[in-house]
Amino acid sequence: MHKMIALEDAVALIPDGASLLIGGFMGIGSPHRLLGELARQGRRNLSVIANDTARPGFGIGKLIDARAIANLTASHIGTNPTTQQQIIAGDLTVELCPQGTLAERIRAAGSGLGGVLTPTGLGTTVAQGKRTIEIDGRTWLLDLPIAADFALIAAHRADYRCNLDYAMTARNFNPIMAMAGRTVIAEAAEIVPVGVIPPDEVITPGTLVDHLLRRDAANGR
Amino acid sequence: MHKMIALEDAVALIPDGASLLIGGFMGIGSPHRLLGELARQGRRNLSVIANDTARPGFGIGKLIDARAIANLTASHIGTNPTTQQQIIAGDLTVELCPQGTLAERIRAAGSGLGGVLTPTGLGTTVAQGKRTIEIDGRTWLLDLPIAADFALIAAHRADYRCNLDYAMTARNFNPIMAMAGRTVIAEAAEIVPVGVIPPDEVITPGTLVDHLLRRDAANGR
Amino acid sequence: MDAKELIARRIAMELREGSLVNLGIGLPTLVSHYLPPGLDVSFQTENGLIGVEPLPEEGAEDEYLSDAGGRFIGAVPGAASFDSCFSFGLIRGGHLDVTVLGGLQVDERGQLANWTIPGRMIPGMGGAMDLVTGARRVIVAMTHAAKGEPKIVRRCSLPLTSVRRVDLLVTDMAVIAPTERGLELRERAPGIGVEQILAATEARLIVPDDVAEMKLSA
Amino acid sequence: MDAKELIARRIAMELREGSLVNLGIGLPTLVSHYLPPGLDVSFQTENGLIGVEPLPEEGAEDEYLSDAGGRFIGAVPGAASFDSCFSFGLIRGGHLDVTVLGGLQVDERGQLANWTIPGRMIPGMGGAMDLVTGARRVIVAMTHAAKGEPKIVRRCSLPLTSVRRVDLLVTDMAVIAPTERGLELRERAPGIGVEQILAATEARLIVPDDVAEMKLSA
Repeated sequence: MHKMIALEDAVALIPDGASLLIGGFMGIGSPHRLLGELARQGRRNLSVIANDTARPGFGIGKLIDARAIANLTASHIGTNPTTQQQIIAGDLTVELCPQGTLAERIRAAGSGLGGVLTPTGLGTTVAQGKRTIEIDGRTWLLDLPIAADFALIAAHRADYRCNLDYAMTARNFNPIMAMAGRTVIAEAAEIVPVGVIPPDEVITPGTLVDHLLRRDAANGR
Repeated sequence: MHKMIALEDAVALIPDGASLLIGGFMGIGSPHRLLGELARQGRRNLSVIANDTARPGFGIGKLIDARAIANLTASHIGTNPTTQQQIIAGDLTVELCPQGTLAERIRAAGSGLGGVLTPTGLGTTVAQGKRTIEIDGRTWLLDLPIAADFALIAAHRADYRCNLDYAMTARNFNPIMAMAGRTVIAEAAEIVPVGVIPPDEVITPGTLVDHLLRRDAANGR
Repeated sequence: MDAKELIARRIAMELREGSLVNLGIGLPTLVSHYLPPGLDVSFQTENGLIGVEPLPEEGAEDEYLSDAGGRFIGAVPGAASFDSCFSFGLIRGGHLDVTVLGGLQVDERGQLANWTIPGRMIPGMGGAMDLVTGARRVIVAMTHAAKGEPKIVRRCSLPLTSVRRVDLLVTDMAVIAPTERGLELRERAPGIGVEQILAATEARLIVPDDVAEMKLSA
Repeated sequence: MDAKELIARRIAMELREGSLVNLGIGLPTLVSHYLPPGLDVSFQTENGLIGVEPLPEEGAEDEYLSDAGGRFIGAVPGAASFDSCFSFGLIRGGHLDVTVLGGLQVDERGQLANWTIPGRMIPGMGGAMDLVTGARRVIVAMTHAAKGEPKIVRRCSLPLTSVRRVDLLVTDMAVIAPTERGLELRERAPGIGVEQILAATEARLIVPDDVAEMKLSA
């Protein structure tokens, strides 16, 4: 299986209007090369599911700057004033979702589960329009799975078989999203021979990864 | 925090009639020292949740041999004829649960979720007496969380702060159960200084572990 | 070639480059012996590993590494281990390309019974229900009949493993594809005629004009 | 001592040996500076780490290690990192002993609003709703009033973070415990009288005969 792909070609796979799960938390652990190239190629009308939009000029903030996103599902947008401006201007619609619920919804999609039964958000504005399920006298909010056309993820290391690991808090949503994208495109800070990442330290098995970005001359993040 | 405990004292914490989540798969990754001592101390009437009962004389099979278990929730008991005999004799009741559903039910309990919405078992005998939930025209089986008084888990290494890792397929149910026992008792093949297990390789953070078995002269498994 | 080898060789032909495959205990495990040369396939064991290989030699057993039957196995370079939730997330979430399982009965709806014979055998379903429900492709490997009793029946009398229609059924006599229209006879084993297959089958089979002989892996 | 330090020192007294604690961004983060000597407490950041410590010195930033505000942090020996599902499993599953968060309003039911001011501020709830719903103990750290406007009110006018009753409210004027019976005034800040507290509070307070002065950590 040859899965290595040039940055430009990887991003060319993603059409206007695609839905994207994008890893990272305030830009920590985001797929910065993919995000930069998406903006450069002028992709439009994307539906993005991510924890946040980082800040202008950084991480998913680059897609916001490029006005590439039409719909956003996130837990937090407070750190990016441009995101807020686009929402107020009506150029961007946003669904705010509690962070733990967001993570579980993505996991449910990737794991073949029908939904998430959570106490979080019950009785708040987040529960509006959602079903509740009563079980043995206790009420739970039913939140629905979130899958997407693509998952764009950032790993610390990838081996030649696309097994991935992550570093510290850069792990965050990445491994969960790697289960929930119909096509998974990964970039890694390092590419290492098979065996360098021992079996017990692999977080995302390579079979989940469809494409791994090639190293290239301008491999900056 | 001093969490080290002698084997005998750890098992003395567990009363007759307690419910126990027990890690391991066919005895691979089972807490063999705890199981041996539970049998030796003659514990009775236990409710055990585990993938299987291994085989006579091995793993959870030791509790079966000692007639310590009154109720069992498992996915598979076919490898232990003594388990089957006790069921047929009416000495042991068993709830069979698909393995993936069993894992998710334990995870739901440990993660504060209200249940599991799975397609597994729909339309089969496993679905009898269970609720189904229809979501956007598709039907899901609602399986309920499983917590227990104790989780007995086996790690590969533990550090002084009780951070745990696991080896190969000995991981199986252990880390999931470490989230779902009200009291978590762990045993480890090796106890290592803090820092030997790097943050990215810790699977069960030490804050989840209440007691860690001391090494002792007869540390056999 | 005995029946098991025939079945395993035929199923090996079904595996595609780059796929993730789970082989059940027993006959299905044999499939890995007959992979076309150079085919890159990864094998999962549901107790927590991608990258299963047979134990390379006696004495190399790792007490922490077994298959779903508790037998010691090896792991290929680039293997990955994980917990039971993750493992079944792979299975249920559509990340497992193929599962190969044994069968007790398959019926005209393409439904499989393979986990219990009430009153006689209560082993439990293990991972079978999740595998049959969740895998992208379910291939059943079984003998066509058991002691003269047909196993391919009109309607399963044994408890179902899943209501999901399986994708392919490979026996020592035939390859049969369950479809919306019913069970289609696709291939016959070397030296076996269509009449013999029909005689050994309780279910109605859809028989095309020409039933090719099984293609087998080397 | 300024208001923030006072609040942080008082909350530090609430932390117990061996507990797992999540400190919100801003004022709550200060709590870690005032731990009683020798107290063994672990700090979680919900973006994926147990074992948070402040960045030991400038220049030691790890581009892969931040707190939930995106600021670079350090990690203690024996830290553990994990993904977002696991992190919120800890929170929702009752494994987080204490969360300390800021507040916009707390009301007589003990309910907290701290994530949005409709029409003015739409930052999103981040992890706040999960933290307030799931932590074993929720401590709110906030100034007693904002520009003369009471923040401890009869009924929150701002959208709630959770319907769960918080466990303790520590302000620059008082320590208040929400209970089934209502808001109980427990302690007053040094130099602050009960009358001053009542005047700055819209909610009805249950006032015992003797209101002790705040105990503060060193």
